[in-house]
Amino acid sequence: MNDIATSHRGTVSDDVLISVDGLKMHFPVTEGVVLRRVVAHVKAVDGINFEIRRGETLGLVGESGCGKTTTGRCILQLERPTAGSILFEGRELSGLKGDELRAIRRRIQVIFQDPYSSLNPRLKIGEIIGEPIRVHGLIPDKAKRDQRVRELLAVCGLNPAFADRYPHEMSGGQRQRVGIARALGLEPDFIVCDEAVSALDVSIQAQVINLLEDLRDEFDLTYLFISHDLSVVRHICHRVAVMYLGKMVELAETDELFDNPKHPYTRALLEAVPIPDPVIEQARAHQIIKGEIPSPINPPSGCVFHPRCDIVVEGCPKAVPAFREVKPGHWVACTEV
Amino acid sequence: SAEEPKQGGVLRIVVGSKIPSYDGHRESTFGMIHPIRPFYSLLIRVNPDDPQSSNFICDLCEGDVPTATNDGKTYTFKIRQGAEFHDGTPLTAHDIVATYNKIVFPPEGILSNRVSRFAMVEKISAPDDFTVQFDLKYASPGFMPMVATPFNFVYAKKDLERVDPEGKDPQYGMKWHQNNINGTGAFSFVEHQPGSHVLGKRHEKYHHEGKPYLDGFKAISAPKMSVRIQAIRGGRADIEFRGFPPKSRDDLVKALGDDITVQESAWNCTFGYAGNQTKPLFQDKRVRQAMTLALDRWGASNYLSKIAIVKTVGGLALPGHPLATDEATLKTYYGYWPDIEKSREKARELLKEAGAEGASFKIWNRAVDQPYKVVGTWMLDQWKQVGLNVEQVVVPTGPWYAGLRDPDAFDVAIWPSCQSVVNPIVDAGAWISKERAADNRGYYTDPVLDEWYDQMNREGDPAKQAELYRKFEKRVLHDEAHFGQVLWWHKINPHRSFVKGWKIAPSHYLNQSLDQVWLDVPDEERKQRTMDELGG
Amino acid sequence: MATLSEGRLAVAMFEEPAALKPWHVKLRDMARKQPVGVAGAIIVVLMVLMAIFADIVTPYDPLLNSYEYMLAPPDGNYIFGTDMLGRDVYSRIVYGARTALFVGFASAAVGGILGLILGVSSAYFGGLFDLIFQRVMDVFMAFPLVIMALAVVSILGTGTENVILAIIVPFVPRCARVVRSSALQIREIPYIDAAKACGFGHARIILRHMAPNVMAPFLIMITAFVGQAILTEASLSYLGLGVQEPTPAWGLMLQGGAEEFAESAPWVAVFPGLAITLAVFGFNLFGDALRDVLDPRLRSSQ
Amino acid sequence: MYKYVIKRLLLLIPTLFGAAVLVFLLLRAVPGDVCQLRLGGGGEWIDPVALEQCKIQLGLNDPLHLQLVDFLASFFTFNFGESMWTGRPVAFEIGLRFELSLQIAIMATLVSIIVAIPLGTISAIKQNTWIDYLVRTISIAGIAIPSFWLGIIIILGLLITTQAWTGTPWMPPIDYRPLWEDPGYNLSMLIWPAVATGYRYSAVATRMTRSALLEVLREDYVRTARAKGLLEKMIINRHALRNSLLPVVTIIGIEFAFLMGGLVVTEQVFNLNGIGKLFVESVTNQDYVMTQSLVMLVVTIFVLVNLVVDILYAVLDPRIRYS
Amino acid sequence: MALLEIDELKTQFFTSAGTVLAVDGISYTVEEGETVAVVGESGCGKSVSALSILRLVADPPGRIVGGRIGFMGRNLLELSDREIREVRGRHIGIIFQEPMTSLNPVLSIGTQLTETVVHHLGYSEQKAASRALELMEMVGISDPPRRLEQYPHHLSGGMRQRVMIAMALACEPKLIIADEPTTALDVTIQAQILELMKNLTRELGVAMIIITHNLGVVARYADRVNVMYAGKIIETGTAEDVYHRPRHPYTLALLNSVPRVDQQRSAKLDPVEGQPPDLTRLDGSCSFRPRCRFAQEECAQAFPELAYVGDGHRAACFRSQEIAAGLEQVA
Ligand SMILES: Nc1ncnc2c1ncn2[C@@H]1O[C@H](COP(=O)(O)OP(=O)(O)OP(=O)(O)O)[C@@H](O)[C@H]1O
Ligand SMILES: Nc1ncnc2c1ncn2[C@@H]1O[C@H](COP(=O)(O)OP(=O)(O)OP(=O)(O)O)[C@@H](O)[C@H]1O
Ligand SMILES: [Mg+2]
Ligand SMILES: [Mg+2]
Repeated sequence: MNDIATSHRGTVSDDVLISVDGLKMHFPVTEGVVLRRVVAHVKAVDGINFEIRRGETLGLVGESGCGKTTTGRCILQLERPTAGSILFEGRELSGLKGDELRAIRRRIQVIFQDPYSSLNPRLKIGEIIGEPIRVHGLIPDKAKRDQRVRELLAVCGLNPAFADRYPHEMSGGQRQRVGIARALGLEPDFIVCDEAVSALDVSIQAQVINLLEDLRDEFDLTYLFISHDLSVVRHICHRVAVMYLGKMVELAETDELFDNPKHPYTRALLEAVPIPDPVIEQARAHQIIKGEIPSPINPPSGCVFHPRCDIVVEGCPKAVPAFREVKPGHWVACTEV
Repeated sequence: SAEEPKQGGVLRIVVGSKIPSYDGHRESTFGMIHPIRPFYSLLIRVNPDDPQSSNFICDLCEGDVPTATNDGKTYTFKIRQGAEFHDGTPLTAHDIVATYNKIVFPPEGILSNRVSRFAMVEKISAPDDFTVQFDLKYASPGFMPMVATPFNFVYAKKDLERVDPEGKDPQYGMKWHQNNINGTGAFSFVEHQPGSHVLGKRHEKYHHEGKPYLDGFKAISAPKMSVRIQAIRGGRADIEFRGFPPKSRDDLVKALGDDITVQESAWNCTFGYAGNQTKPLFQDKRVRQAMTLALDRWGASNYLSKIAIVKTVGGLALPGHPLATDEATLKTYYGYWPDIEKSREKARELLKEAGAEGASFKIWNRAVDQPYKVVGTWMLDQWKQVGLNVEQVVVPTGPWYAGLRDPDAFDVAIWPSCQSVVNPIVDAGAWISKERAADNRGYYTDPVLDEWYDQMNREGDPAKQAELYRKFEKRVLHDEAHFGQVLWWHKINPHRSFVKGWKIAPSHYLNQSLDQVWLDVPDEERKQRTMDELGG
Repeated sequence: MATLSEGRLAVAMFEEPAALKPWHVKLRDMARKQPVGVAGAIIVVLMVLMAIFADIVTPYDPLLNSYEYMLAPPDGNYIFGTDMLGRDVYSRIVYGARTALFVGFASAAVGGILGLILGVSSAYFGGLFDLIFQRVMDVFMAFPLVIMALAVVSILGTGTENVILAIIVPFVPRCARVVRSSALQIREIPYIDAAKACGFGHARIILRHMAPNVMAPFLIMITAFVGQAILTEASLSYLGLGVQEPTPAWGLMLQGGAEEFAESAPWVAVFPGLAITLAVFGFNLFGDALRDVLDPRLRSSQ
Repeated sequence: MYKYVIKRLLLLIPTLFGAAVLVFLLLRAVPGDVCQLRLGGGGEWIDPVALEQCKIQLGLNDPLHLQLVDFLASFFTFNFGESMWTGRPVAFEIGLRFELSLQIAIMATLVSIIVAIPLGTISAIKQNTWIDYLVRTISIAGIAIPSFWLGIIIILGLLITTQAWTGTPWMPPIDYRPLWEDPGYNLSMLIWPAVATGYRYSAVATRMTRSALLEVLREDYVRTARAKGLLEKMIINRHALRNSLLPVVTIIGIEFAFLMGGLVVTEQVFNLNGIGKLFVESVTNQDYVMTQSLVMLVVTIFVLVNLVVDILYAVLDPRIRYS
Repeated sequence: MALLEIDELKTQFFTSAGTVLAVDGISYTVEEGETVAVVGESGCGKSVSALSILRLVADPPGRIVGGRIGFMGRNLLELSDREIREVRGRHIGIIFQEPMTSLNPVLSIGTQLTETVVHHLGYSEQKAASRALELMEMVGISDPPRRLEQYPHHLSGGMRQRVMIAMALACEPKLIIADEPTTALDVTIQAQILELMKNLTRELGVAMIIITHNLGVVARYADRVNVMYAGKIIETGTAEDVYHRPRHPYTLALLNSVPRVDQQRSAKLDPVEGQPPDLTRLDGSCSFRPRCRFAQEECAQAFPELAYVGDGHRAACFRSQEIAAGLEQVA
C-alpha cells in the first residue's frame, strides 16, 4: 500500500478509519398536508461501499445531484441513512445518541463549500472557533481557550487579531480558513471537505488546497474530499471514487483512475474537462457526452448510466452491474470493461 | 296650543339600544320601548299632555282613571268600545284580562319581568265584555303606577291562545308576541330589519279620535351617541328620546339655531353608589358617612351638568314628586351640606375616627360613558380629596352586572336605578335588606328599613305614608349612609323644531305612543317623507 | 513542523481587511439614504424622551380636575386646552405617551420573544411538532381580536397589564409565523449543520445560532408592532375595553365625550388623535427604513 | 387541483374545531350571562324568578361539557340555532348583515387596488426620490391613523363643509338600503366607510407593492429583459409587476378576510349594520350562540380567503402547482 | 474596421464605501466572427465591462464615466435611450451566468423567446412563433412546440441556458456577450453548451465575447484572450501566446495555481498569495504589486502601459521583457 503514498501526498497507513457499507439514503417525497403520504423516493445515495484509511484522502467526484454531499452528511450523522452501515474505527455510527454521538462528533468534522453561509454571521470569529472547544470541554479555561483560538488562526494562516472580527469583515478565502480552524479546534481525526475549495477563486483556491495538504501532514488528518472539480481532486487525493446518480461507478488510485479510466462515464467526465492549454485542447477530439442527468426519483433501470452511454449493450438496461475489482485496487461498475 | 296639528309624514327616530324581543312583558329596555311601544296601547298611561305630573289617564279604558273601592282593594276599569287590533279584531275586556294575567300570573315557562311587583294582585276578571276588575290582596299605593308601566302592552286574547301550527309548543301563543306584533297602538307594524330599523305606519282605526297625525315612524338603530347627535344635525333623524349630554345640546343649538328645540326634565333615574358591607372597611358607618360627605353635590350639579346627563340634587324620591324631601331638610343630611369645605373636614374627621385615613378601594363601574364613567371619574377625584386612595375598575355591561351579584367582586359599586313610572314607594324596595332585595348592592341587612318599607306599602293615608318615607330616606342616606345618592339624572332632548306634540316626561320609557306627534313642515315634505319611507 | 504555520503567518499577516466605518459615519450614511426613516427615528426618540421626562415637561398634574376650566380652549395656560373634567390635555398627552410606550414596548417585547422562540423551535424541529403548532397558530390568527380582547378584559378586568395581554395573544402567532418562515431558511444554511456537526444541543442551536439570525425580520416586525400595539390599545380603549380612567391614555382621551363634542371642543379629540397617529407613524417609518436597511433582499446594491 | 382544494377544505375542520373550543371556553369564562343583560340591561329591577326561567330556557344551566357537545354537534350539522338575544335564527341575523359587510369589503378592496398598485409601482421605480418619500409617507400615515378617528373626521368634515356650502348640514345615511334597490342612497352611505378603510388598506398594499417590486427589479430576469431592448414600460408591466403581485395578493386577501369580520370600529362610527357591529353587540350581550357562530364564520372566511389566495398564487405563478 | 472597439472604458460605482473603480480604462476590439475571452478573478470587473457595452449597469450606483464603445460605426455611449434599446437584443445579444434566475419564472418560454422578435423586428405572432420553433431546434431542444408552452421551472439548467442562447440569437445579432455562461452548470453539460455556442457562432458568423474565470474554457474556445486584474486589462493576445508565453506575473501565477487534470501531480501548487485589491482604494501604482514576486521600486510609481511584447500580444508589466527572458533570473 505504501507505494501510493508518494512523498508529496503524505503517508497513508494501513488501518481503515472509516468504512461505508451498502449505504443508502432515500429521501421520501411527500404529498398532502395532514397525512403526509410518501409518493416516491429521491434515491440520493443508493448502495455504496468504500473505505478510507487513516491518513488517506479519498476523493469523491461526480456531477451535481449524484449524492456526494448526502454521503458526507450521512457520515457526519446529519442524516439518518435508510440502510447500510458506517463504521468509524470499527464502531457503528448510526444509532448513536446523546453523549456518545457528541463524542464522535468531536472526532469527525466538516468543512463546507460556501465560505459565506457556513459561518454564523452573528458570532465573532473567536466565538465561532472557541464555542465548540468550550462545549466539548476541551479547554474550560477562558484565557487558555482564547490562546488556543489564536493559535488555530495562526495555523490556518490568519492574523490572530481576527478573533475579534465578524465573518462579514473577511474575504471568502479568509472565511474558508476560519471554517478550517473551527474544524481543527476539536482535534478531529477525520474531516469531510464538502466542496471546500469550489467557491474560491483560482488563486485563493490554490492557497487553501495547500493549507489543507499542510494540515493533513501536520495533524495526521484523514479527508473525504468531495468535489466536482476533477483537477483539484487529482491534485490532492490518494484515491478517487466517481459517483453517478447515487451509485458508485468507479474507484481507483488517483493516477490510475485519471490515466486509465475504465467506466464510460468516468471517461466522458474527463473528456468534458477543458485543459488550460490551447495547444492540447486544439489536438483533443471533443467527444461530448449526450443527454442530461436523469432524475434520482426515477433512475433508469439496470445500469443507471445506460441512456447516456456510448458502449451500451443489450443487457445494460436490465441488470445492475456489479461493482467489481477489475485490477488490484481498481473497482468499476460496468459489464463492458 | 294654538297650532293646528298637520296630518301626514313620517317621523324618524334614532334609538341607542337594541330590541331583544317585541314582548314588552318580558323586557325592560328602552331599546324596545321606543320602536315597539307605538304599536301597542296600555290600559292607562301617563298623560301625554302633562307627562311631568304623576297623573294617569285612560288609554284603553274609558272616562277617568278609576279609584279604589273596597278599602282600596278593588279597581274596576270600564273598557273603551270600538278599539280594534291591527288585524281587525275588536278589543274587549277579555283581551285586557288575558294580558294582565300573563303579566301577573305567567304560566310556567313564560317570562314576565314584573311578577313580584304585582304581588298585591289577587285576581283579574272581566265581569262583562267591557269591564275589567282587579282584586288586590291588600291596599297598595304602588298598584296604579304598576298598571301604567309602559311595558304592559295590551295583547289580543286570541293571539295569546294561538296554537302552534306544528303542534310542538303548548305555550306557542304566550310566546307569539316575542316575534310578532299585533296591537291596538297608533301605528301598525310594517317591518323590522334587525340592527337597522323598525318601520310602522298609521293605524287607521286608532281609538283616539283623529290620531295619530303621522303617516308612520321609523326607528333607526344607532348605538353610538355621536352618530345619533350627528344624525339629528345632518337631517337623518328628527328626534332621539333617551337624552343627550348637555354639551351636545349646546353644539346642536349652535349649529342649527332655531331649527332645534330643546326639552329638558329631571329624570327618574338615581345615580348612586354603595360600599360593599361584606367588606370590613364599609361595615363602619363612619366610613360610609365620610364617603358621602366627601361628595360636592351642589357644586357638581353646577359643573357636572355641563358635561354629563346628571343635574338634580335630591334624596331617594325624584325631586318634584309629592314624596320628595324639601331642600331645607335635605341640606341637613350628610353630603348635602351647602359648605363643601366643612363637609370634607367632617369626612376626614370621621375617617380618622374610624382609622380609615387613606384607605384604598376600587369603584366597580360600567363601561358606559354617560353618566357612569364621567360621574365615576368625578367621584374618584372627590374621594381622593379627603385622602382616600381610589381606583376605578370599568368593565363591560355583562361582567359588570355579574360582578354586582357577587359580593366578593367589588368594593364600591356604582348603583343606578332607572324606573319608568314615578313610584317612589315601590322603588324604595331597592334599599331594604339584602335578604329581601335581590338588587341590594350594599349587601347590608337592616330590619328597621324592612319594617318601615312594609308599613309604607300598606299605608292608605298619604300623610302618614310621607312621614314613613322621610324616616326611611334619612336612615338610608344619612344615619346609616347605606346608599350614596349622588345626583339625579337630567334628561335633555334636543330635537328638530318641526317635531310638535311631543312632551318630555321624567323618564325615557314614558310618553312614547307617538300618537300626539306631528310634523310642522311644508306639505310636500311630509308627502315626500311618506313616499320615501312607506312608498306611497 | 512549527515553522510551517509561522511561515504561512508571515504571508497572511499583512492582509488587512477593509477598514470598518465608525458608527457616526454609518449613521450619517443611513440618514442620507433613509431620510424618511431618520424622521421616524426622531419621532420615536422624542416620544421616548417625552415619556421619560413627563414630570419635567408638563405644567399640570394629568389627573388634576379643575371644574372651573372644563373644556377650556387652548390658550396660554393650557396649550392644548382642557378636557371635560378640566384636566390639561397637553399634560395628559405627555403622560399618555408613557402608557402608550409601556403598552407598545411591553407587548411587543413579550409577544415578540414568545413568538421568536416558538417560531424558531417550530422551524427547527419540523415534523409533527411543526404541523400541530401551525394548526394552533391558524386558529389564533383567524380568531377575531375583539373576542380575545373582550374575553381577556372581562375575565381579568381592564387595566394596562390586561390590555397588554389582549394585544400579545394575537401577536404571538403572527410573529411566530414570520419568524418561522425565516427560520426555515436559516435551518438550511450550512452554519446550522456546522453547529450540529460540532455536537451542540438543541437549545443552544435554537437560541444562539438560529434566533439571532432571524433578527432582521424580527426587528422589523417588532418596530412595526410597537406602532400597531399603540394603535390597538387606542382602539380597545376607544371601545371601552382598554386602559381605564383616570389613567392618561390616548385612546381613552378620544373616547367618552371627545367624539360628541368634537366640533365645539375639537382640541379634546384632535390632539390625542394626532398623538396616536404621530407615534404609530414614527414607529412605522422607522420600521420601514429598518426593513430597507436590514433586509438583504431589499438592500440597494452597493 | 380540485383534490388540493378538497384537502384544504378538510383542513378547515381542525382549525374550526380548535376555534370552536377556544371561543366556547373564552365566552364561558366571562362573568355574567345574556339573561341578566336582557332582563336588567336597562338598569331595571330584575325578577329573580324570571332570571332563572330565562337561564333554563336558554340551556345556560346545563353542565358545560353538554353545552360544548351541543354546540359542536349543532355546528357541524349546520344547524346554528337561535340568537340568545333576539330568539331569531342565527343564519337569518347574519344573512341580514352579510350583504353590507361584503359590499364594503369589496368596495374597500377596489379602492385599495386602484390606489395601491400604481402608487406602489411609481414609488418603487422612483426609489429614493421625493415621489417615493411622498408615497411612503402617505401610505404609512394610512396605517398610523386610527380608523375610528378618521371616520369621525370624515363625518364631521362632511357636516361642516356641507353646512358651509349649502347652508344645511348633510351626513351620509345611517340606514342601509341594498345597492339594487336604491343605488344612489346605498353608495352615498357606503362610499365613506369604504374610503376610510380603503385608505388604510391601500396603504398596506402600496407598501407591499413597493417592496415586492423593488425586490423583483433586482432580479436577473429583469436585467435579461432590459438586455433584450424591451421598453421600460413592458419590462415593468410584463416582467416585473406580475412577479411582484404575489405578496400583494396575499396582503389583499388577508385584509379582505379581516374586513369581512373585523370592521368593528368603523361600523360603529358610520352606524353600519354589518357583521362587525353584530359581533360587538353579540359579545357585549353575551349572546353565546350568536358569538360562536360569528367566530366560526370569520374563521371560515379567513381560511377560505387564504385558500383563494393560494389558488391565485398558482394562477399568477406557474411554478406553483398544487396537486 | 473591427465590429466592436472599446476604448478607455471606465465604469465606476458610487457607494457609501467610496468610489469603486470597477472598470478602469480598458480597451480591446472584437473582429467580426471572432471569439474573444475575458478572464480574471472574481470582482475584477469582467461582468461590469460586459454590461457597460450595453449600458446595463445599474444607475445608481453605477455610471460609465468615460471612454468610447464603437459598434457598427456608432459610439454606443452616445446613443439615446431609444437607440441603445434598439441595439440591445437586436444587434448585440447577451447570455448571463445564472440560467436559473435569468429567465422570468412566470412567463412561458415561448413568450420570452418571441417578444424580442416581435419587438425588434415587428414580427406577427405567427411568424414569431415559427421563428421560435426554428431557434429551439437550432439550440438542440427536443420537442420544441411543447417546450415553448412550458415555463422555465420545467426545464433543467442546461435547457435553460440553451433557451438563453436561443433568445440571444433570435434577432440574428452581430455580437453575443456571454457572461460566464456555463459556470453554474455541470462539466458534462458545460461541455455541451460551449460546444453548441462555438458551433453556432461559427455557422452564423457571430462574434462572441466570452467571460469566464475558467482557464480551460478559454483555452478550448477563445481566439484571443484578455486577462483582467483589478479593473484593468493586464495582458492580451492569442490564446497560445497568453498560455505559453505569459508576460505578466499575474497571468503566470494564475497558470501556476491551477492543478491539471491531464498531468500527474508533480509538486505543490504555487498560489498567488494575498488577496485581490480593494477597488475603492487603488492608487496610481500597479495594482498587482502587493502580491507580485517581481515587484520593484518602479512598480509603486505608476501603472505600466499595456505594451506590445510580441505580435498582437501585449502586457502591462515593467518587467515583461525580463519575464520573457527567463523567469529564474528574475525571481
Ligand atoms: N433533504 C433532502 N430531501 C430530499 N431530497 C434531497 C435532500 N437532500 C438531497 N436531496 C436530493 O438528493 C440528491 C443528491 O443530493 P446531494 O446534495 O447529495 O448531491 P451532490 O452530489 O452533493 O450535488 P452538488 O454537486 O450539487 O452538491 C439530489 O437529487 C437532491 O435533490
Ligand atoms: N451594483 C454595484 N455596486 C457597487 N459595486 C459594484 C456593483 N456591481 C459590481 N460592483 C463592483 O464592481 C467590481 C467588478 O464587479 P464584476 O461583477 O464586474 O466582477 P466580475 O469580474 O464579473 O466577478 P465575478 O467573477 O465574481 O462575476 C467588483 O469589485 C464589485 O464589487
Ligand atoms: Mg453537494
Ligand atoms: Mg461576473
